[in-house]
Amino acid sequence: MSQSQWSELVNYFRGRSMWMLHYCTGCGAIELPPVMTSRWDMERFGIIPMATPRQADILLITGYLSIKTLKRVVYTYDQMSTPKWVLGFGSCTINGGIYWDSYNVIDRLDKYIPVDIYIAGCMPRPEAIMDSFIKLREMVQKGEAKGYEKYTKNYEWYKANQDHVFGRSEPVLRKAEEVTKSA
Amino acid sequence: MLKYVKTLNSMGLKARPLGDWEFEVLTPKERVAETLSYLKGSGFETFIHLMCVDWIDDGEFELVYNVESYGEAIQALVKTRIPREKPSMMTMMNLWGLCQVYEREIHEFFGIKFEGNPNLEQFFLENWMDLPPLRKDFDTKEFSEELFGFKEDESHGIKAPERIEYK
Amino acid sequence: MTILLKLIQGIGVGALSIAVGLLFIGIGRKITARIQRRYGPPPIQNFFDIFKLLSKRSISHGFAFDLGLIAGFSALLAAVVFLPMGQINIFPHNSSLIMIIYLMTMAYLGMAMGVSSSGNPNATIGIARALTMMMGYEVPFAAVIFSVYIFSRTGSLANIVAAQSGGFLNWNLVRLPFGFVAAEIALQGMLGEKPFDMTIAPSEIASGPMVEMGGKYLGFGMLQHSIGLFIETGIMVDLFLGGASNIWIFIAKQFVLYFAALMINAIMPRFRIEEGVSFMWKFPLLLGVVQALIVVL
Amino acid sequence: MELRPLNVSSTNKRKRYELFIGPNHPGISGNFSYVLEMEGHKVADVTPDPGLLHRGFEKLMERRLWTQNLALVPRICVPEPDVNEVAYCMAIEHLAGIEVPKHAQYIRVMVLELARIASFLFGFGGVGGTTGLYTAPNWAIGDRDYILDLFEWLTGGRVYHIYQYPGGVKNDIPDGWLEKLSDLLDYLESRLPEYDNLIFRNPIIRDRLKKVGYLSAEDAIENGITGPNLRASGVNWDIRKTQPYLVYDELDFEVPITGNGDSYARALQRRLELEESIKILRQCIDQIPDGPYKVKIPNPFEFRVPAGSYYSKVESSRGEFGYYVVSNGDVKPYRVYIRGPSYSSGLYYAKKAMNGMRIEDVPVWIHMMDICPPDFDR
Repeated sequence: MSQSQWSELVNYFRGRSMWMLHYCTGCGAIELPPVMTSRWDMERFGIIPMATPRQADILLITGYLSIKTLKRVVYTYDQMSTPKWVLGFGSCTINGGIYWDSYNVIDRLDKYIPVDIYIAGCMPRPEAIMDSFIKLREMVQKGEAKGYEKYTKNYEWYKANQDHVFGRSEPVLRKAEEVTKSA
Repeated sequence: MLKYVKTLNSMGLKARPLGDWEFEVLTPKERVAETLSYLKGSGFETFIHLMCVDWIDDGEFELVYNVESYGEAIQALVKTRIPREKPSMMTMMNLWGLCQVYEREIHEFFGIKFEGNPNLEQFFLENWMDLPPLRKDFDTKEFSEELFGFKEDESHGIKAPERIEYK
Repeated sequence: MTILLKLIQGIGVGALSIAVGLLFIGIGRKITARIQRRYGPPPIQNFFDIFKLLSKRSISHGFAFDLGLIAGFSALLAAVVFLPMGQINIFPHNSSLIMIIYLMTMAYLGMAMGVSSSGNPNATIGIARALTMMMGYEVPFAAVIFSVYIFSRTGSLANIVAAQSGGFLNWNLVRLPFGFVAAEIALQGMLGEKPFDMTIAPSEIASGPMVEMGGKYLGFGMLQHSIGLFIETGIMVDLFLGGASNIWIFIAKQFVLYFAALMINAIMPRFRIEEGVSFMWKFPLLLGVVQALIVVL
Repeated sequence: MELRPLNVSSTNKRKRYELFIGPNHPGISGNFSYVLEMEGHKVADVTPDPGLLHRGFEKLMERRLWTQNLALVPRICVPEPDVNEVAYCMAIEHLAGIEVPKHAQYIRVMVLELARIASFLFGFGGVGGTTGLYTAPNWAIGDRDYILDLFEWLTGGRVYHIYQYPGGVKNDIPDGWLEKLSDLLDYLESRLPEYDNLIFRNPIIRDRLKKVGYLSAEDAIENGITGPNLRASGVNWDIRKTQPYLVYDELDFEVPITGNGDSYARALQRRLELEESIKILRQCIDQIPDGPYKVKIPNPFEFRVPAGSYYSKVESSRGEFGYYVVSNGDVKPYRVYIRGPSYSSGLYYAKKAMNGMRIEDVPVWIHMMDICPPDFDR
């Protein structure tokens, strides 16, 4: 068996068994229980929720990410073992969605971690979620979903973006000098 | 309900009914503790919420304590105004322990210092150095654009990742 | 020459036990899904999972972590060789029940060693629970084994099977009914099915011992689980269901036992750990002791 | 940017260690975290760590028009979004002096009660999920989906409906919807005995839940616990009865009081209230009068609410959901404060309740108190 045939076989099996991380980062998580349970039943496709990042293959970013959550998400993503994939759920991960002007919600997810598939909608219907799983399976089986390689290759860029948000050492807006020290 | 309004008025506070089951009391800052302990003593045992309004044009913060009496099904809103410069207020923790969390939240979002509250650390936000966000002079849009805005040229001197083209 | 033959046979039995165990779990997932009004995964889903897990890059947590898992896995592989299953019986004169149970305990201890070196408190709690639970179900099971020993006057599984030959009425299931019930409850605990799945309670301790295991390690964990399932149901078949004349009947009988465990699994929540142990030490132990007394008197 | 170390407490160096329940943990509801300081298997100290879902709603609402905010408010509490819309609209209507037609009020009651049932069914799933009875969530969430289907027919949205409007609702009930609703209620009632057998008559669940989180009536009042949790502690308090809003005073229903104060009582309370909600919905189907479904409000871009402030509240499936709305007569609200029912239980009372609790009871307590992080994170 040649190298490419072997990797094709591996990719086939990877696509048939994708485990997602049981982590609800935002309100899109409310549509996950219907997808998991009897009406849509994603276990048909070999997708089951796993308890810890070590065991998971897919990271679902279900909706908006506050700064605090983004930090946890980055840790989580770093803890997952390759190959791993990220699904961005809903408009909030694409451009901030309805929270585009909020002071605590990031606007664009793929600035911080690589995203393999975006699902549009607020919130995406279970059908859309299932469809994205099928699409991800196709991409994995064809060997196209390579977000994790992109992350390793451009780690400095992602890290700089992450640090821009987490590692603030001075106020973002100039006016903040007026903040009373007593407060 | 009217009896409470009458008693509070006789105490020299401004009270008036707002609806079928709601009345408000306007008190000066010093008399909040007195008013609340009177209300607690007369059956208003549940603390519903504490919130703050930033009246920037008046230069004042308005604090609203909401307490409820389950026995008589009445809600009382105790309102007080404090100056916006170096705002501070005494804690009501000795009346309701629950106030600790609400005061911590208001300290975080408005910058009001509560004297006597042992824990006023950051709660909802992390590593926040700007103006307290719910103040009227904090511009959330500008903040968001500054911190999260996507600028194509912002590459930190590092080559930005190439887009993967999917067929 | 015979040693070589035995070696090949041993490898074959190990592979068979893994395959059967994985298939059982797969079918079990499908059946559970149907009880839960779902469609369920294909029965061979577990093979996909294993293949994927073994192909993943994985993170080790030190030498003890690797060693513990390998020790556990190999102890189970060693145990399965001694299990008489139908006409397949590699060591017909040496299938001591005590040895199999000893090797299975080794597997748990190996896992405990590996997992506790990962340093995650969830894993430590999980493994503490696993060992506590083991104490829970081993006591009634020991009582049952004692009565079977006295009854059959032999310690070898092959001889116990031989003593049950000659029809349904000769099975220990009929002759030792209390013991069977006690052992069946203990089996539920051994398999880690609800209500005794506190070891890996995901909503409490985030899947317990497996919390730091990813990729290949989790794959070996799953393989270990499937062999364990095969051995535990296999012992029950040999002890109470009269063994089998060939391997297919043996597997079918195993599946019947697993199916019963699944049904209980689907409609039961889990015990707290101390409730689980005290439950084990009440009814199954009582039944086991009653059975032993009946046999002795 | 550092991970918090698993630090050893200085007071008791030998025994204590830190354990995180959440944010990435199957036992927590939503994106929220309790940092537990453990002593063996027992919890010694709890630090709630909220803000993982903080979106700054109160700030965002000050930047949007009165009616634009209708799209924002349902996103505050995801499992039961309609209470937000109704409470917000009620506050506007009170300030602007808008009289809502009877027909619309009945529709609102129906939407609220359907949402309540959906939320309770979700809660049944929580009972199962935390105790390992995975059949329960599978059944309950499957049944909840039928309700979402009805919502989709009525409002166009599965989860977020954005259906209420100051002065009424956005559109009238479609033809045949009430008959379908009636069928659904029959179906749900036929399912209830199965849930009873699976969950509430299960001896293990009963034993486990009864040992967890006893809350006395005095403590509940003192700590600001509202809703079903309060009633499970034996306090007869339901806003729908005592301070009726909408048309609840025209409907005949009872408020069950279980009164034992433990987690099982809280679960059972929700189960009994579900039956009452079905009763209310049946009455609504029979009694709903004809009439307009909304009053016309002026151009939304010029819609100014007179200056003033008002606290409107709605009994949600978790407790009192309140909106304190301040207007200064502008096209945008001056300040909106949202009082979520989980605030007091999740952020303050948890510290007291979890002390000395065992690790396996922590998720049970969280789910039986029905702590929903988005409503305090806002």
